[in-house]
Amino acid sequence: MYAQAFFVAVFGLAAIGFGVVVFRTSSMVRSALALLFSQTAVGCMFLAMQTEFLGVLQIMMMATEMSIMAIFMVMFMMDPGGLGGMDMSHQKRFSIGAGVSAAVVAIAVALLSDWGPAAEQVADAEAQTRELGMELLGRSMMIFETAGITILTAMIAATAVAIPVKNLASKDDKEASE
Amino acid sequence: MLPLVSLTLFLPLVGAVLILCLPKPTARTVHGIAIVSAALTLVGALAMWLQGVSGDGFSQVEELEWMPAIGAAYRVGVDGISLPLVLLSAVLFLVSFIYTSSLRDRPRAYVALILLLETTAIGTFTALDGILFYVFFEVSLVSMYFMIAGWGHEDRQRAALMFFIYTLLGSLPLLLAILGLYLGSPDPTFDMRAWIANPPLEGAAAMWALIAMLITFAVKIPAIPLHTWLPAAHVQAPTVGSVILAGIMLKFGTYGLVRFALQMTPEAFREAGIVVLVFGVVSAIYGAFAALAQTDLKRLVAYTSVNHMGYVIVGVSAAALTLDPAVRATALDGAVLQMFSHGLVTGALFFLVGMIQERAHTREMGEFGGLLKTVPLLGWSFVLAAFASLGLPGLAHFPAEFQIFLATLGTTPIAVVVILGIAIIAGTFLKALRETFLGEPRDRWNKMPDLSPREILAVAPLLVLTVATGVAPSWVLDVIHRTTSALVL
Amino acid sequence: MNAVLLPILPPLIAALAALILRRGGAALALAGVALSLAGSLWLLAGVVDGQAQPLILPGLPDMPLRLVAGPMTALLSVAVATVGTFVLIYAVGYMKRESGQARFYAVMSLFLATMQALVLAGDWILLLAAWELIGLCSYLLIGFWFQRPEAANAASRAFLYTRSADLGLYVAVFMLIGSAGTSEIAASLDAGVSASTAAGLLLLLAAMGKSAQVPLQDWLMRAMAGPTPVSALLHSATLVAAGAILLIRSAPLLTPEALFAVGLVGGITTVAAGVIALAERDLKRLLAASTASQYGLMLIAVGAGVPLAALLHLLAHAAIKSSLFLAAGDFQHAREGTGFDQLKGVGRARPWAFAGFALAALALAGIPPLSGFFSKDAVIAAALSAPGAVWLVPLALAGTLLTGAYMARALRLLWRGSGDTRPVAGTGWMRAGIWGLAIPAAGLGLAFGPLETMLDLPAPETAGMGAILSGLVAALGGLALGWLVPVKRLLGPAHQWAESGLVVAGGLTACIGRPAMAVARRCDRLEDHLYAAALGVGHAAVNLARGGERLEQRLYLAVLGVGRANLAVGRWVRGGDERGIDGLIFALVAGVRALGARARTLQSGLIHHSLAISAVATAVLLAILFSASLSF
Amino acid sequence: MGRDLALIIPEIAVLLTAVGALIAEMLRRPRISLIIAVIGLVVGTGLTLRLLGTDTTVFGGSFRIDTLSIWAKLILLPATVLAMLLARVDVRGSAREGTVYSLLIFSTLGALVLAGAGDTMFLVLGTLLTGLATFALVAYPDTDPATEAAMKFFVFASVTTAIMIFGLSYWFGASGSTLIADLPAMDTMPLAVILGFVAVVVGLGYKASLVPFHFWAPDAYEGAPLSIAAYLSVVPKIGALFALTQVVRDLPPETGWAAVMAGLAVLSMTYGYLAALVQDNIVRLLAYSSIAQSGYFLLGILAVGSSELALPSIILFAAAYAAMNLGAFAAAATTGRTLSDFEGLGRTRPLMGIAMVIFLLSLVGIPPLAGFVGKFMLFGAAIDAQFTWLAVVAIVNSVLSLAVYLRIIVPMYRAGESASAATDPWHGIVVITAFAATLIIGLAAQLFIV
Amino acid sequence: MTVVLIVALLTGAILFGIGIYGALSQTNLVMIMMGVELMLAGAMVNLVAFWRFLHPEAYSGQMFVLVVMTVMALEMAVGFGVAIARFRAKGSVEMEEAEDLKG
Repeated sequence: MYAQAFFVAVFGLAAIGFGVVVFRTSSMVRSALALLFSQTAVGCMFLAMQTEFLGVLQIMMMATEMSIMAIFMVMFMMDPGGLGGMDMSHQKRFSIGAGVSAAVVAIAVALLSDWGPAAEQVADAEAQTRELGMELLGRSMMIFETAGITILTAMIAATAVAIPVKNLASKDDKEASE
Repeated sequence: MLPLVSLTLFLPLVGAVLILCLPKPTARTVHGIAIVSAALTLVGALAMWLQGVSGDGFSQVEELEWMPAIGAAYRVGVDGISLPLVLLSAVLFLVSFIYTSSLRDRPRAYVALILLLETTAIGTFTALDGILFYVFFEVSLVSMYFMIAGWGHEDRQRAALMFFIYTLLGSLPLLLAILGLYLGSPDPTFDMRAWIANPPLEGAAAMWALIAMLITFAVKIPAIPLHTWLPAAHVQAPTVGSVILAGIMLKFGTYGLVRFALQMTPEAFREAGIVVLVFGVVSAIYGAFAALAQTDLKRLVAYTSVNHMGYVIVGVSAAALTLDPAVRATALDGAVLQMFSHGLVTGALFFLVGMIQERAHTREMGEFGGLLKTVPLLGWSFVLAAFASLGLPGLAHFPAEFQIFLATLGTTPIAVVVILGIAIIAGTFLKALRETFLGEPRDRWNKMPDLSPREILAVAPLLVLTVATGVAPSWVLDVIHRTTSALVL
Repeated sequence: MNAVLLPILPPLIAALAALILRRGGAALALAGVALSLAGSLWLLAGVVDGQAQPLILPGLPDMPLRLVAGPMTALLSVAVATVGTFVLIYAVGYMKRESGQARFYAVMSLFLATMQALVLAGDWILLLAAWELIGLCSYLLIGFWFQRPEAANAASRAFLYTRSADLGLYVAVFMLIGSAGTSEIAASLDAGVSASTAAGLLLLLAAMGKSAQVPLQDWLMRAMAGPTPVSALLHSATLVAAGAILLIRSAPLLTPEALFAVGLVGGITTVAAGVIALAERDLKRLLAASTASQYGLMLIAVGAGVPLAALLHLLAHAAIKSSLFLAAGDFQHAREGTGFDQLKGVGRARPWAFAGFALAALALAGIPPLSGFFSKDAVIAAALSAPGAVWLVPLALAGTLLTGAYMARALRLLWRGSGDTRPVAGTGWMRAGIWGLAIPAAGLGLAFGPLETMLDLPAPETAGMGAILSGLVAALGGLALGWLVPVKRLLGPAHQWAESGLVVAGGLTACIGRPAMAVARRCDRLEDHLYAAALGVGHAAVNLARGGERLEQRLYLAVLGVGRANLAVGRWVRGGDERGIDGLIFALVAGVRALGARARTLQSGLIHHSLAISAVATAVLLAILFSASLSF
Repeated sequence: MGRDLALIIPEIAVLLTAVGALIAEMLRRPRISLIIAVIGLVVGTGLTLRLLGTDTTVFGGSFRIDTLSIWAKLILLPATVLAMLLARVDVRGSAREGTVYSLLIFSTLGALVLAGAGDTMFLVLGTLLTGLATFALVAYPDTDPATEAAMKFFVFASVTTAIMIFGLSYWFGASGSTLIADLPAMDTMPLAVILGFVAVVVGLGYKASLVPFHFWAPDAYEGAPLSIAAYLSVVPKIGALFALTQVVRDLPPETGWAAVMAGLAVLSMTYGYLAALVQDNIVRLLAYSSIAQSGYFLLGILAVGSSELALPSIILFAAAYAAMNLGAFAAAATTGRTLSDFEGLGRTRPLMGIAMVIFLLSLVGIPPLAGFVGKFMLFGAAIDAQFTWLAVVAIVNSVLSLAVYLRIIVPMYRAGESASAATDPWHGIVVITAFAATLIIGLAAQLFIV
Repeated sequence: MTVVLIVALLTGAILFGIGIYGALSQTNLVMIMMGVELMLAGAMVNLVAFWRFLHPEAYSGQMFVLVVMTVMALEMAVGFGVAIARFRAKGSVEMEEAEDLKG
């Protein structure tokens, strides 16, 4: 029990620390890397909370995602190396306030609510995976399928936006010139 | 059995659709169709008249399911209060079409709008369903807006907008009241008969509903101080617009006052009756004084409407205040007959003013003089209408005003000061007659033509009915009285 | 067909026929009135013994119209028809050269018909209706020559005066119907309860208007702008008589207080109008003033509680005054005017007319055995018997004296001077009319006895020699004074005032008419101000909105903005009149638009601003909900 | 399971249609893509009719087949067809024309999922599905304004969705279930419920463009092609509002959600019309007007549970709103994007003028048009739920709205030559259909009240 | 109620707060997306903790985590699509430069 608490706390601190770093470097690549570490730490938290399937999934997915992100950084930043000290933020003070209050509200709700007795034991990883599979293809089948459709849509949409459109009706040329 | 009420109600609409569907009709065809459908409507109204009313509740009721889930239906029917107004509408619209048959400026849309207006007018008077009533009540507004905006005089856009916003703003409270009545009924329904039989609201709710209705109807009537749209709208409206506006659309307000305020929230009306009465008295006297000061003939006639409608308010509130059924019947007889008479008389007056304006392109009384010599027919018609308007016996307003005053004296003696209004109105019209029609004829107007056959056809029926109503009011009053005497509040 | 309709319908039909046919008006009107006369005589014959059944016509719900022929109403009907017949005969000659004959005869016939309806009315509503309609007819007749501004004004004035006074009748009728529960006159009378003093005073007001009693006498003098037959009819048996008839018929209803008021008004009028008549410089106006004075006498009789005397005087006066007017019309045609300067000596040139005039004048003065003697005698006797005799008798005697004086003055004027004249067309018709009425004017007194028995009304108790003698002395004295003493000396310092019609404080026009117009103009200006005020409100809103905008920029500018807003409101209120057409609504729309412009500045287009606002809103939402739930 | 599948046949049909349209596009047959899309949606509508009157759930309560979701299909599928026909004019001949059609259908599918959501996950996925497709549609013209619009839209969407998901995580913690129907069980933890509820309001409120989560809407509408703006203002919005209805249905009243709805309603109506009042760009004007109209929906939503009228009024107004708003956008598409383009429209093209007037008057709520009946019922529902003051505010706002719409109507009948942008027969068809629907819904409102 | 749950919830809340800060303060589209990722990560931590310590029998909690992961990935994908389109049209994905549409 205490071991669990320890690990959760450590990984949690890591996730938070790297999360802070994301917005404190002046290089996007570093931000992406920090985000990757943060997300990995979250994955580790999952593992520490005996949710192995999700933990592994999280770590794997984030690794991929963040590498893509890093590539994009290079594409869209004038300053891929992050050498200049330019500030990429605005309304900082308000944002800090908003972030702190959001966290405070969430913490307050977490602390003030009576969550009831905690479960001592959970099923082992194998059983969990089986149960999750049952859930996936049983009650949540439609959700699962919808998620699938959403992925399909995202693919189409992403391609549709990313590839330039030619010879659109003349009307939009007018708009472009406005 | 033919569904007479519905036939009468939708005949004009059929005419309008026909006119809009015809590909490029000539002006003659358009006016022809309009006159024929209005004439058929009049036939329908007369048939309804012959069927008469039973006195107990509504007669000739026609009902069709519409939205049974919420208790709304297509329900129409008449009683002694609405039947005269239906007849009035049919007559006024027919003569309006006759009058307007010389119009060549976009006649198709114009005539279609008026036909639509006729359906909504008759619909407002015959609807027995809260929603249906509101629908007709509002649609009339739209057609009138376009009539004024499209065919009015110099400053028409502004006047039309003023009219539209004012009356729409005014009518929204009615919507709330209707909803209140609906939700207050034990078995939610929009059936106005049920609301009348068992007024659904009581206490503060009823009072709020009443206040909402009073706002709506006060704008429409119009009562002081919500009347400021009226002179502007009248001055800018085309002649037929004025005729219909004053002759029929003002009655929406007074009719609603009786049908809704009095019949559906009787207790609250009794409590607030004295306030309403004061408004009526002030309206009547203020309207009379304002009319007296006018130099523009059309504005003058418009303000006399404020006066005459003030009497109706007085009559209705007297009916609400009294506990004696006989006095109440007298008050309501007078109020309803006053609506009918005002339609005839003011319709005729607006026609005549319109004819003068068409000839002279001015409405300033000071610029005329001695017209009785130049255009005797027009002049004498105006004299007759003016005397009718100032309440001379033998003409339409007398029996109505007499009963209103009689009932008022029997209920709230002090309110009979409102009778001063008839002396002021007399002064108003005498002044107008003297400046416009009497005195030395002016050379400027020597060439002015007298009434054409078309114009005679437009005005004569109104004048004949004015005299008929004045000499033998019983042909109308019998119908009205049958309902008002059986009225239970 | 009930006989009661006989006097009414023929003139009515004649009126309609004349309007529709537009020719032969005279013949139609004569036929109508003749039939009416026959009908009324028939009625009179029918009611000598017993009460006729009322005729019930449809009217208002529960309040049918009733016509009833009783002894008094039938008698009055005969009087109206008789006067009408001879006036119309006269008019044939008088109107020979006028245009608009159809209109004239139609309205005259209508006038007679409505008057018949008035006298025969069996319920208050019909009475009121006829009462108002004769007002209309007199408007149309006085304004017959509507192109003349003075005729147009006189007609309007006559109608407005009488109509305003009619409000009294309206309210009185409402009170009577209210107290009796029915509109039937007989029922009101039978109920035995007298109407309240208020109702009585209101009736008096109505009668004062119609009978031109002080202070409402002004219109009658001006009404002379109409054709003379109209004046004759108006003054003798129709419009002016209606007032007296109303009081005579409702006399049983009046309380002592109301009766006293009636008598007092009559007394004052008879003297005042007599003085005015004495000072007049126009024959027709003199006669008009005299009419008011004579009706004052009748009111004295009513006030004294002896309506019979009033009725008798009314009948006598009807014949006398109509013949006087008809004769005056004859002179008018001869000299093209009725001013005293024009009429000098006309009597010598028109002897027939003058003879009729003189006969009637003497009758009016009260010289025995002419009719006026008897009726005036009855009035004085009534005054003597009245509770307020101290007041009424001197006034009645003064009135008699004045009557003699002004009649003598008129006679003297007509007789003295050169007799040239121009030929007059239609003299024969006119002569017939004059004499047809002068004869009854002279001899009607002989019929008073039988009439009294037929009417069965209480007669004055002390019809002794005192009344006869004092009346006779006053009449003769008056005649002598009028003939011998110039009017200026007679009236002394009051002459000028009397000549202007005894106008007090600028007259009724100044007391009521002008204030009414002032109120009307005030209302009209209020209308403008309503717009302007609305405008002010709207623009104040606009300025406030603008002020708010500045507030956001800088605080001190906002202070300035409020100041400017105030200034602007001030400017708007001042300039409101010329921009008055702009209504509340437009101004409000403008104000709301300014608010909208403020609203759009939220939409900066920068997404982080938007997100920030959304975040704040979310926080607010959370805060509200949390605090609400925690306080549970 | 078979029963469950049978009940979601319309959704499956829509999905197949989208895929079909996509396949046709791959074969470079955009016309066929359009035809498939239209036929598929019509078939989907037809299949739905069979379900009318059903009230059940499928897949363990995660998806609801009830009045709301059935009517959502009946309203949104035809609306999508109309939007698609409008879009046809905008994108004809361009590359990947068919993609637009299939994205439209996918987005609609998302709205349908939202409207039937019985599970909080569907709230997330539905928002995402509609969102993803519409980002692409907004950015489709590939111009500066279009991409700017898409970018703002995207940022707003992702942030609000994240907030919603975070809040929903607390709902799961509190109830131990992701089903909305299990929400009443957690009244022991009011704070968590409130947090989750506010998060849902943020997430769905953005989609329904309720003030103060509306900021993206005017910009996105302006930057996007007009047809897409028309689509955005109708389909995703109605989906989100229906989802909100599904959520509050099961929410314990102690959370005070009704008051929140009332507050948002006031804000949306007032702010929407105020801002619309100063717009000269017709698209932005209509955007703000649609923000205000969302506020009216809330009148019905807050009465859910306390008034019988609530559900019918929401459905009826949704149908009316879809018809009149699509009509107004279509009419604007034939005329131009600024107010001055409308000058003289009523004189030069009287029929189009009449149609536009009808749409706008219906938006105001003039009887007997569709908008009137809808608003009337909404007011009734609000009054029935003891929110009379709100009905009064709504009515005052209707007056404000009159000023907004008269700004378009008045110049239409002034003298002037209206600009006539490319008028296409498709526009005509859409306008006529919407016109007929606006009239018919007003007169045959009974059909919508179940 | 255990300490671990509280620790996890604290972590989730703080991650969410950092995410909010990032989403509000960053000028670059991609950076904003990172903020959103962090917000979602916070939600996932919450969900897993709730599942583990309160409702281990309710696998819909795990399901939800899967859904959130999908959301993260898809938003990322489409976000990059939008970013590419924006970059092509304007040459930058700075939010400050996206202010042509307003009012």
